[in-house]
Amino acid sequence: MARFDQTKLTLRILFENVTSAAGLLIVLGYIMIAIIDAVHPQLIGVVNAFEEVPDYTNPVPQPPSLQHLFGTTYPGIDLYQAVIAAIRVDLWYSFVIVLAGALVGILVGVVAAYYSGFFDEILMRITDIFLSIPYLPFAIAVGFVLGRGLDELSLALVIVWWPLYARYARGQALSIKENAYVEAARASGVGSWGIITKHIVPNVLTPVFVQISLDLGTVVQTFAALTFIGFASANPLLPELGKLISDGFPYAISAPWVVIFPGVTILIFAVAMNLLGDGLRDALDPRNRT
Amino acid sequence: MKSEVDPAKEQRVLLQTENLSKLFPVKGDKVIGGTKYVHAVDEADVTISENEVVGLVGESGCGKTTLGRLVLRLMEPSKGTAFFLIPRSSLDRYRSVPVGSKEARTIEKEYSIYRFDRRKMKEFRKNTQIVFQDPFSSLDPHMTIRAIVAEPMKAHHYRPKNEIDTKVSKLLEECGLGEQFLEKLPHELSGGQRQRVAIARALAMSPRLIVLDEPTSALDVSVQAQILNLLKRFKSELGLSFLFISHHLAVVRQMSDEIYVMYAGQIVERGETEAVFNSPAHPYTIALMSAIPVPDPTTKREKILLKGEIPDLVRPPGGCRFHPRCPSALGNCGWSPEEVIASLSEVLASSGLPSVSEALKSRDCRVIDGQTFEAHVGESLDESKTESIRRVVAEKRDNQSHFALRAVKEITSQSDTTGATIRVSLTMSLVPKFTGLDKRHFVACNLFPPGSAGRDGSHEFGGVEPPVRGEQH
Amino acid sequence: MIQETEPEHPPDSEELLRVSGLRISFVTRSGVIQAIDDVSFEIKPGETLGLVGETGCGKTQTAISIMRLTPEAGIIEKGEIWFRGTNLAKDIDKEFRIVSKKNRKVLKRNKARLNNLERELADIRGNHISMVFQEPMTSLNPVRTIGRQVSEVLLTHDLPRLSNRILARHAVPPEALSEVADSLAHQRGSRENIRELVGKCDLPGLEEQITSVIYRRDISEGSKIKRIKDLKQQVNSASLSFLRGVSAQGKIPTAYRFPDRIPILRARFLGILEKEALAVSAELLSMVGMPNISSVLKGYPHELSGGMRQRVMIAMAIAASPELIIADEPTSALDVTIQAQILQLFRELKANLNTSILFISHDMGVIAEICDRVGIMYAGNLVEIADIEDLFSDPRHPYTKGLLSAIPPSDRKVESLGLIRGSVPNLMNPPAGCRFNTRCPFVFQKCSQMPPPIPVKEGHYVRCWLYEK
Amino acid sequence: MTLRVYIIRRLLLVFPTLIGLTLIVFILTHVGGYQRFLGEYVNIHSAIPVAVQEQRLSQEFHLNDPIFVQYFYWLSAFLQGNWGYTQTPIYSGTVLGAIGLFLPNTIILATSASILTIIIGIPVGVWSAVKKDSIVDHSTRIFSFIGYSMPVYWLGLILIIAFASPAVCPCLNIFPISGSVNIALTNNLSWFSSGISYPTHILIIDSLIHGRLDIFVDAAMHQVLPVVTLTFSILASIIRVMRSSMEDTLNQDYIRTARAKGLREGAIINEHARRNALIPVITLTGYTIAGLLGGVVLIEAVFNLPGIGYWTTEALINGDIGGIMGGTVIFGLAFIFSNLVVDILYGFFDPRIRY
Repeated sequence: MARFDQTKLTLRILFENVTSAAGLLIVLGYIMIAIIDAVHPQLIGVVNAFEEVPDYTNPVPQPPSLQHLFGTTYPGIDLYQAVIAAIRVDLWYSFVIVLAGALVGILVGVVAAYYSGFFDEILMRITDIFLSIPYLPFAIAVGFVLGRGLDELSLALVIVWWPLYARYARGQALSIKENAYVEAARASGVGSWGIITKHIVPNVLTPVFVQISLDLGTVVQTFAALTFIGFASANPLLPELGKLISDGFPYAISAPWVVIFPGVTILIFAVAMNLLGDGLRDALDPRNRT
Repeated sequence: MKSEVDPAKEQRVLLQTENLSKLFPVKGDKVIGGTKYVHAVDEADVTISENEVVGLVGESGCGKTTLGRLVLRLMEPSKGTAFFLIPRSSLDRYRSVPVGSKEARTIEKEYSIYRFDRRKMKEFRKNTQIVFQDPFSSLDPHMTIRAIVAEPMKAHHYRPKNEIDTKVSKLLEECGLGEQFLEKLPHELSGGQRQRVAIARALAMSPRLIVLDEPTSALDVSVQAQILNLLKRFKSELGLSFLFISHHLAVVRQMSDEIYVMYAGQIVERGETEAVFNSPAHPYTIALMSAIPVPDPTTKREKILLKGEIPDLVRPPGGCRFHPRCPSALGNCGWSPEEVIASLSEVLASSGLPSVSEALKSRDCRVIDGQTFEAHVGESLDESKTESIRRVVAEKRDNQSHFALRAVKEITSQSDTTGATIRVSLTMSLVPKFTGLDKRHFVACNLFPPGSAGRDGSHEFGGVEPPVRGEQH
Repeated sequence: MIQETEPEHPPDSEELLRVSGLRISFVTRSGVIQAIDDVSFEIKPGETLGLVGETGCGKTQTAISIMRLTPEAGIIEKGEIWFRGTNLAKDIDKEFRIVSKKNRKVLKRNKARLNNLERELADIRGNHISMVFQEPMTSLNPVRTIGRQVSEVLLTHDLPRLSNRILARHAVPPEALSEVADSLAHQRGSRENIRELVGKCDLPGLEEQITSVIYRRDISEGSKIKRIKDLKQQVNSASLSFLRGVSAQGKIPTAYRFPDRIPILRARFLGILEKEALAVSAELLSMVGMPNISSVLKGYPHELSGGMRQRVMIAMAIAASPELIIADEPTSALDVTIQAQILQLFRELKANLNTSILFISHDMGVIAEICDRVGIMYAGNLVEIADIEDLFSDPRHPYTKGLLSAIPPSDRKVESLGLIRGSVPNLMNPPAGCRFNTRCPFVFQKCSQMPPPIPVKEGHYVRCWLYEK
Repeated sequence: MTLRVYIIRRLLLVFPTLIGLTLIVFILTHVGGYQRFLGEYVNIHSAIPVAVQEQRLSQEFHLNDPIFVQYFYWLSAFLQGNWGYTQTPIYSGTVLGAIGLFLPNTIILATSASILTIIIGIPVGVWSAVKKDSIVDHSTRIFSFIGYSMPVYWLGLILIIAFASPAVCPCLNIFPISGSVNIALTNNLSWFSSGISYPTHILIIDSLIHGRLDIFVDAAMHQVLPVVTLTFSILASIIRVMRSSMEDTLNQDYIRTARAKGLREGAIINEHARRNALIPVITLTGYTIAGLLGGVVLIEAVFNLPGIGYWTTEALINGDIGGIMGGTVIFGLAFIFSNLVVDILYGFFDPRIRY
């Protein structure tokens, strides 16, 4: 029950701050859309949530109208449907990327921190190396080698992303390791595994969770950015925000909406995610909990 | 021969450390390597018997906390060992045989906590516990009080399982915390309450030895009183032994039967609490006691103010580590040539011999060995000049800031074409060994050389060696 | 201690500081903490008042509220802080009001009101009242040299003094100096006769400088004499006029504000003063017993031990020779032997500078060693205040008695320590009336009202109904 | 530890990282497998039959040796400046040659953007921390939030639309939106061909060298939008970090001490708080630089400026392994060395680091 009070307090602090509350709501909205896309897209007027429906009879982008809320983009794709459908794709991949990265990162980071010494050194050097290449070019290279589909792309992003979490988790774990309660547990005969699972990981999770929420926005951006510069050419009709923008690129000047709507969709999500992340960070910061 | 006694029956020492030492590596200031070592604990011999409270006092960084960690094997020692529940006979045997000999190793294998195998280690963990100073970092913020207290029992597969909960609430009850605390999280408790929880956790597996690492330093006076009384009660009721670590002498006096005074990683005085408090022998102990602020404005007893600060344990002072601050240091307390040069050049500067002092400061003042150094002076030094130097040394040596001069044995000088060379030789320095002042009071200080008469004059205990290794031979 | 209903008037002259009816609350997420309620006391010139109490009793908040350094969440609701005829709490609106968690706006208004006072306070802080904090480790700026941190106090508050020192050295004839030096080289004595000796050779404005050199602890006798001989300093005309201007106006003359922004010129004007400030800092550091000063001045805080940092803090506190020093647990973070050194230092300062000290501590022993009078605080109330001997010899308030009995004696072993049952009340909703009534062994129904300070002796007041006449 | 030792230690750390970087790139080049690797070198149009070529190549690159031996040879070749070949519409030839051509423009873009960021970001961050909860603060925070969340390439597009689309307003058509110079001006110039200028390859400088002010102005104009976009994309995060760290600093004990000394608010902020507040900013610069370099890729693609990023993208689209690897290596090196500089700066800023 004490724990329950804790969650309640967290939420209360979160909602005391209007912006973070708004962030939360928007993010929930996006997730909602993604789910509906997956199960019953017709509800929100999407004919096919898994593939764009081109209309080659008039491929030239049409301005927004009643029958095309966001107008159309080349080749005659209804932008509204495409964008709504794309939300599912982008959200799904971003979540997978972040969670996979975080999982690997936490595992490696915590273990390294606990059994410090040689293993730790090695890990630090490896992450150093991974972090020594800016993620975008690196992702390009890896993705290129793996192939230019979205799955390969997200795998590439995981490979690029996990060191960040490893670093972060390690830092957290090291500071937690210093706490007397870890030593007390050792003194009362709790084994290493017990200490890691019972004491370190639970205490690491919270800050990493905050980090995740702060990263999601960035990941969505990066993902879209890579598709924008020509990944995802494997499946030309897959609805994806970055790809939509790059498809619209040639028409940007004559038909601005083709780039504006997909972009705004990304922007709103990223902003909401960051607001939420900030709110969470404040809410979980012990200084604000008293 | 004790060895005939059946070890099962004969009385055992609960915990005995032998030359226990710990060095911490610190990154040197070279580009590669150059690792230096902090001499945190140096050759500590501590004896803890059943149902005894041993106090360990000293200032921060004196190594008392490290020692506390070592005896629970929360860290591995760099040297020496510690025995748990070792029979007297084996202990004496161990001391009589050379280190590393086959027999010594067999004894270590049997009783040394650092050689324990998995099973023995688990047993040891059951029998020992620790309570930390900081009541805020010593409880996992994510666990309820119930879980925290139950943790040791779970770790040791306490049977029967279903009794764990009742045991937990009983323990908390014992420590003066009611049912309503069971489901609380640590941050909802006050410092005193947290410390009570920590104690309850320590008692969970009814251990024999609890290390109390500054258990009340973070608490207010009134709360401290409550905790101390609680601990006293447990000691008498449960027959526990405590290793009570604290910088607060008054508290230690209240709690412990025997105390060890540590300075800069070494134990300088040990003995029965009352004996040590009533007649402290080591200059450091005396200073430490005089420094305690007394809550009574009427008694204005003069204090012994120590100059300087606790030395850097990366390069601890030679001889007696306390000598640079000691208000009654002797010539043989381990003054290094550098120390002597420094204060010699200073006194000479202010007493009309600046040239010599400059020469001492200058680079061509070379230390020949630990006991001699010589410097080349620009002008010639006739015997009278040398004599005057000797006079200066003689009169300044009793000024506390120039005790280093006490180490000066003789000063010679020989003139040559370019000037003269002054040569100073120092008295042989002596590492203090433990000396018995009476049956239960030992001090390691050159004021009490081994074999000297006990302070009370009675030769009966004169120079009694304490029953521990390091000081034999 | 003054009655609760205190008419607003500046205190009589022999009081340096008078705090009356102080009430401070903290607005937190979980509620309003009534940290301090109706605290009143005064400090006479040269007197050392101690405030004792356990964690959270509000002693530190009381202390820092005098300098109006109360953290943002803290609101001074009520009370006056008279320091030498000015009320440092004049911005506090008089009508009695309890802030509630709801009106967080109060915080903002609180801040705004304080800003109007900023200028006045800046002149008082560090100049007339200075402070030594508890945590020597975090209270010094890690990336500024010790020298700068000490000298900036002088450069903020004592410009004329600095320039006068230089001018005096400029004016003095060198032979006069060597004369003094020689006479000093032979005879030595107390500060007084050195003063008069210096006075005889009439060196205007140099007495203090020479004596300070004589009393340097860190340099040998020989070099002291040399230093005195070298005191003579030639200043070029440009700088001279600048210095005269500073001494006259007491601040950097507006004409020089611009040149001070140009490095080359700066060296000639403000630069001189900065150099001088460093010199004075060195003297201050030697006053507080700092070894090898010259390197310390160039060094950074992390290179010093806790004790040494605290000495630096003290040096900064006495730099502008204030009338009142507030010391907030200055020795609590230090070891016993170091604590003894610092306490000794405080005694010396008391003797030499005769400033008043407000000494906060939780350690009765420390208080007993250094204070003339002492006030006991419990849960935001000042429950008892008396002369030091008086308080220890016959404590009246049940809390004081309990507190004293709970201290483990260092001179003998006792069976069990005295106890105060229960624990400190939560100040979000403190018990009505006397806040000790939840733990007091003698509690009776009258304790549900707050007792007034009741005089039991000359200068000994207790807030407890037991002593009602 | 002295500053010198600190710096030397830091320099030593570079080598393992460099090894790692090359190792990764090597693996990437070879993971594609034998054929793919050869495909990079084989010239189908040559008279020599492919099989023969492949055989020669596999000898030249020791493709029959164990992988680590191959790495060794590859590395030595790499160090000797043999980085392989690239074939893209915008350039075909040696990778190093391409880098020599494209890097300068990128450097100009990146440096000008980062300078702008610093001179705008730090003061704004400090300001909004000092004026906490004021209008200034709120607006800065909103700005930084949006800037932080805005896809940089999309921002570029929006600017293009704003400054070129007739739909918006012709009055805004001041800044050119694409390429590095107006082709009309550079027709049949001896020192300018296919988007690349000589000798420095930096048009802004070359135009001055050849005394063509008109081209200089035009080229400068072409730089405006990309630089603005790039700046915007990293400015937000700098402001954010600066603000929060300044806020923390202002809550430190030593700031309270400074107040207690009676220092004026201005002195407290400028002399006591700012330098401390900068330290975390410096440590976080690494990520900012990463963002910057990433941004370069996208922005050059959007504004098709002949820079490394543009080239890398082209390589990606045309499946040109040499280009991608070259790009990766260059970005890696840029990142490593900028971080090196940052860390050394850090040593100067924070005296504690030297201990």
